[in-house]
Amino acid sequence: MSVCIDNCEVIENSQVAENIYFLKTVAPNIAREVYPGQFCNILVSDYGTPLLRRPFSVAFREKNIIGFLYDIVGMGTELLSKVDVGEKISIEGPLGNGFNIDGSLEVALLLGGGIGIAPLPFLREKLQKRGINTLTFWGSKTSGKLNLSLFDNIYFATDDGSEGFQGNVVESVGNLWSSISHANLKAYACGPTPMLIAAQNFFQEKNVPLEISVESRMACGFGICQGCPIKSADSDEYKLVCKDGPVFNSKEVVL
Amino acid sequence: MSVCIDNCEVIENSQVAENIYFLKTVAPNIAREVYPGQFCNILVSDYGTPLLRRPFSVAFREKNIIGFLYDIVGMGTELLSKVDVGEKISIEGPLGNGFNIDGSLEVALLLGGGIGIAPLPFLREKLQKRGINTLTFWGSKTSGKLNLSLFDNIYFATDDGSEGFQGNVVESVGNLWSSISHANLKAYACGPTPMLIAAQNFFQEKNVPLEISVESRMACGFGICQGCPIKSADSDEYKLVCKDGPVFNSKEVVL
Amino acid sequence: MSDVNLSVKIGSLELKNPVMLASGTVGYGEEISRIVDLTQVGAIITKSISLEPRKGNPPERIWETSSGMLNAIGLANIGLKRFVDEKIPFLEKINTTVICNIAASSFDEYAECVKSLKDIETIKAFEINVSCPNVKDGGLLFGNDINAVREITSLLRPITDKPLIIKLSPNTASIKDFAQAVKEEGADAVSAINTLVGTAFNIYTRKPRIKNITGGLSGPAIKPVALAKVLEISRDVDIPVIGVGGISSWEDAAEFIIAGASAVQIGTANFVNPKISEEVIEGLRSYCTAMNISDINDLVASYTL
Amino acid sequence: MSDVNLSVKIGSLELKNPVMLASGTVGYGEEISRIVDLTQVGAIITKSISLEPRKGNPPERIWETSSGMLNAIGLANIGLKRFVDEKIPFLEKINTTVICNIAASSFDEYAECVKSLKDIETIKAFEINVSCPNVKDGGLLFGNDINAVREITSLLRPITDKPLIIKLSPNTASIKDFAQAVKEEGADAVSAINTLVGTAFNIYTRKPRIKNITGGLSGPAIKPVALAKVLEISRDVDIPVIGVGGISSWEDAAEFIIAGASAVQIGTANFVNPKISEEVIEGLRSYCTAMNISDINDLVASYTL
Ligand SMILES: Cc1cc2nc3c(=O)[nH]c(=O)nc-3n(C[C@H](O)[C@H](O)[C@H](O)COP(=O)(O)OP(=O)(O)OC[C@H]3O[C@@H](n4cnc5c(N)ncnc54)[C@H](O)[C@@H]3O)c2cc1C
Ligand SMILES: Cc1cc2nc3c(=O)[nH]c(=O)nc-3n(C[C@H](O)[C@H](O)[C@H](O)COP(=O)(O)OP(=O)(O)OC[C@H]3O[C@@H](n4cnc5c(N)ncnc54)[C@H](O)[C@@H]3O)c2cc1C
Ligand SMILES: Cc1cc2nc3c(=O)[nH]c(=O)nc-3n(C[C@H](O)[C@H](O)[C@H](O)COP(=O)(O)O)c2cc1C
Ligand SMILES: Cc1cc2nc3c(=O)[nH]c(=O)nc-3n(C[C@H](O)[C@H](O)[C@H](O)COP(=O)(O)O)c2cc1C
Ligand code: FES
Ligand code: FES
Repeated sequence: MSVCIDNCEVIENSQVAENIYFLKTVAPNIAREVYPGQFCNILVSDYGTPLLRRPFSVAFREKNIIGFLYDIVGMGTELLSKVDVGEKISIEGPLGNGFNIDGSLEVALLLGGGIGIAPLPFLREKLQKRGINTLTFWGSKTSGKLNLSLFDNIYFATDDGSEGFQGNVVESVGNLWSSISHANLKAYACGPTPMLIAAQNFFQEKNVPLEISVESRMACGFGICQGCPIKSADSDEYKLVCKDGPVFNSKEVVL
Repeated sequence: MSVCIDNCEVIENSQVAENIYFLKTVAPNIAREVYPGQFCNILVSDYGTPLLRRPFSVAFREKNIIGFLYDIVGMGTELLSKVDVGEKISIEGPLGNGFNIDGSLEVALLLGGGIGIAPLPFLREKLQKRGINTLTFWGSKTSGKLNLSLFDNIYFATDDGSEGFQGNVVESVGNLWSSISHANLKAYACGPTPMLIAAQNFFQEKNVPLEISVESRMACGFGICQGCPIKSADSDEYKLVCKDGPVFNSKEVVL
Repeated sequence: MSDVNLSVKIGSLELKNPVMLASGTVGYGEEISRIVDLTQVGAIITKSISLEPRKGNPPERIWETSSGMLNAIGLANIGLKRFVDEKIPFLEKINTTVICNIAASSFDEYAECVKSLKDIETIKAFEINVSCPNVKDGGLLFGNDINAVREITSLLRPITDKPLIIKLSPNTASIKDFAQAVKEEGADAVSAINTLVGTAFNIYTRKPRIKNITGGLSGPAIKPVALAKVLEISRDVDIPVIGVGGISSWEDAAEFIIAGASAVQIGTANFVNPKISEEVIEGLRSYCTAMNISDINDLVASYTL
Repeated sequence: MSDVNLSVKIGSLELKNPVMLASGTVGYGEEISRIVDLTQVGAIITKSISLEPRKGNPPERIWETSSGMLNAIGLANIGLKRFVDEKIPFLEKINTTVICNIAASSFDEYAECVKSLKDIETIKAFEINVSCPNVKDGGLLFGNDINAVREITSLLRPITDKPLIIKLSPNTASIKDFAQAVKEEGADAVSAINTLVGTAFNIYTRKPRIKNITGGLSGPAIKPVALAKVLEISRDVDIPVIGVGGISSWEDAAEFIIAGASAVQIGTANFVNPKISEEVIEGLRSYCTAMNISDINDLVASYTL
């Protein structure tokens, strides 16, 4: 398993929803290796500010191209949104461990909360290629359609009910639960911690295996700084989000 | 005398010679006040790196527009060159003391070395408006025509003789000396220190008054940090380049 | 929305708000008054004054570093007499609270400066610079020696009733011991921090970027260090702390106040944005309103560790 | 163009070049070896090892600041036994010079660690972390107490013939006294500097950004301070100095060497660009060639003040 650091040409960097940008870059070395749930560490400025790279899940892969979905939340993402098509940015990856697709899996539930939707399109594509049925649920505060085919066939849940189910994304799964096939089911979730906890509780009760992609502040992103600990469920130790995760079996870690 | 800090729209930022960029901005408050030889302090990044503003002489003024000529020499000027037309940048000015135009002046010699040409077009325009004859000399390493009408009617000097006089700019003045009127003459020079020293020697010998625009690293640019001292010729004290200069009578300071 | 009380007290000194302009970064107020309305700030602190004028160090005096700058101005100042004759009249006129910063190279000089200035009404408090790292005999030696700092404080305390603020050096292992010492000698407050000692070299000439060899590091780069020093004092010593070091936004100012500062000073940021103090004051006001804090004094040292 | 000699000696330790990877910023070499060719670097310095494993501090452990970062990892490490069993075999294999960094909470623990590790051939030298500011009983207390640092050195010196490098804390007024002290006790070199103590607060929760309250500041922000400490030691104490603090380019490395460092360590920059060490080595080589320096040792402390 090797990690690349490449200067990748940006071929798209546009707003696709109110708070979401889509970044597409030519990154053959990373594209060749990456699998869903892994992330890349992007240097958003060549001038030293911000100092550290920013981690983003890979949302899209097609041949030698990888794509990211991101939210503008601070200086790093603001600077990233200003990168022009044709410019090059330094991308390090693929990093971390991605989602596991068990051999027996027949139906996969994909739950995204807010920008936590990011890793799911790539995962969904992979699942579908393997012939696994996928149901994708996306929860957000309010409606704000995505101008992107990546997001076809999605069950929406909005806090204000302005689109789809009114309520959170886990509740929207619950709402459809009777119609969701129960055999060889597995759930995958990515989003803010309260959502992940809700998903943990829900699927634990239903006895459905759940994998979660968690976040943490990171310095290195590949296991050398020990900056990204998460409590292990079965011992007093810490796991590292960047190296042991960011995808964990939801029973492995304490949120 | 008041100093403004305005967010000014960039209306041009293009390369006009191999090493020279021309930046034009809408800056009504500064344009109203500024006179030749004064400078502005430009914030080249909103993200804190580089930390300090960068000083640039005003090269051009037309109604509410001011323009700058700059060289890319480091991070700050590199970032400045990346500002797109339509973006806004924070400009502080006008700062410092500009060139003095004595009432009796009839012929003015303007000498620029390298990017030291920057303040001269604005000075020349002012002189010409007052009906004063101007002769502009510009020295640079090698030829590299300026794609800018600001630079019409210039005597070129190049180190390699690839254009105009072969030699430095002061020598090129010397070369024409016999044909230059001597009555009520004054010289203005801006450029690297060795050039200014050569000019000092030359005009001192000819008994022609000389004003020079000098450079110094600056932190504040308006007299509060004391970071930009230059030795005074007539006492053991320092003058401040930003506040007492950047234009000095060449006999006032020790280069 | 009710009005937020931003006024604070440092000893007997009342300030309309906790935002001051730091010594050496506003001169004597004249130049910056053309850009910012000085009547709005809590106080301005003069460039360090010494008994005799100092012409300062030869150039280069400054060098920019990552998110910071080095300076070795060498305490260039016009000296006490010219300060009184030329600057006080202006300062009187502009109707702002003036704190006079004093730097000296001997105990006697400190005492003499305070004696000569104590009756000037315009000067509302003294800030004693024991920590300037630039001038050998007035800088590091005093500032890093707890006994010297203690002695200076005990020497100056009887001379004036005006608030006495000791500005501490960060170039020490335990700043709280210094704060404790000056508290015991009757100082009204401490300012923390002065600049960190730093340097830079030109790799082609192999000469220091600053003629004085080392300079004082200031700016956002040092903010975490300054904040830790403020917290260290605030946790252990019962004396008002004036926080200074890298403050460039109202958020930074709020951070210092939360960490224990009763007031803050803005230094290097004035160079980048001379209007910063107004923005910080307005920002603090809105923040307090949003956080339902009616008195900024309630924010001081309000951390939960 | 003749070849430039980049090899340097630190005591009896020969390094193929002066560029090392700093403790705590390369783990035990495994992860970073997937990105960079570790056989090219002068040495790698392990994460601090203690006698028993330490799980480290709870999150958050890191926070980014202007041109820097705070960390309070809490010396998380797998402990001496697992280090020997699990990491040494890998380190043996990769054919790079390994320096083992040791952190301990008592004199005895330091001694025991060195005793247990001294015969492991793969370990070519020891770097003693007396300065980590994160763990109360093993950090600040030792690092800022000159007598403790002296005692640790004199305790460890007789235990091993391998080079003993003492890593000094910058959180002190006079680092040269520490360098002098460890020199007198027979240390082969000092590393300067470890991180500066810093903190940051969330102004909405009013909690520290780092669970441990304070953390160690590293990165470009501290470069001027580190450089001044290296210069301070180099001017006054005759002991090899290994420069560390904010190095992010070959120019930075050259600056440290000119200021007196016999070798350098790269820390935080590895996080941003794990290939940085290779770039620094190549950059130093080209620089020496361009400057007509045939032996990098001629660059060490070659400043003109
Ligand atoms: C493995 C991983 C995958 C991620 N994938 C994506 C993605 O696909 N799309 C996306 O938009 N974001 C993703 N994130 C979050 C993204 O890294 C942060 O939003 C980004 O680093 C913020 O940088 P900034 O400079 O804009 O904000 P900052 O100024 O650094 O911070 C602004 C806000 O963002 C939060 N934040 C900052 N860094 C992180 C972090 N590392 N983890 C969590 N929260 C953070 C802060 O708490 C703060 O509220 C991911 C994070 C991780 C750890
Ligand atoms: C009053 C004044 C007017 C100026 N007018 C112009 C102008 O019209 N056009 C123009 O191109 N430049 C002008 N300069 C110089 C300009 O300010 C610098 O080139 C610029 O600040 C460099 O910034 P940087 O970040 O790109 O380079 P840095 O990375 O800061 O430095 C790169 C190089 O530039 C030199 N340099 C940096 N700052 C200064 C400075 N303040 N003075 C002199 N040299 C410096 C350094 O020695 C170094 O060699 C002027 C400077 C002053 C003081
Ligand atoms: C150019 C400059 C000059 C300074 N001069 C003085 C001084 O004369 N007296 C003093 O006590 N502090 C002086 N300082 C220190 C500042 O008052 C302040 O303590 C320090 O810069 C840290 O704050 P900052 O990071 O906001 O600048 C000076 C700082 C700078 C940058
Ligand atoms: C995340 C992190 C962990 C560190 N862990 C250690 C450690 O275990 N032992 C040690 O001696 N130094 C440790 N350091 C300090 C570095 O080795 C180095 O001295 C410091 O970071 C300054 O260098 P830099 O600015 O290049 O990072 C650590 C630094 C960082 C950033
Ligand atoms: S971010 Fe460095 S170990 Fe995870
Ligand atoms: S640059 Fe600050 S006084 Fe001149």
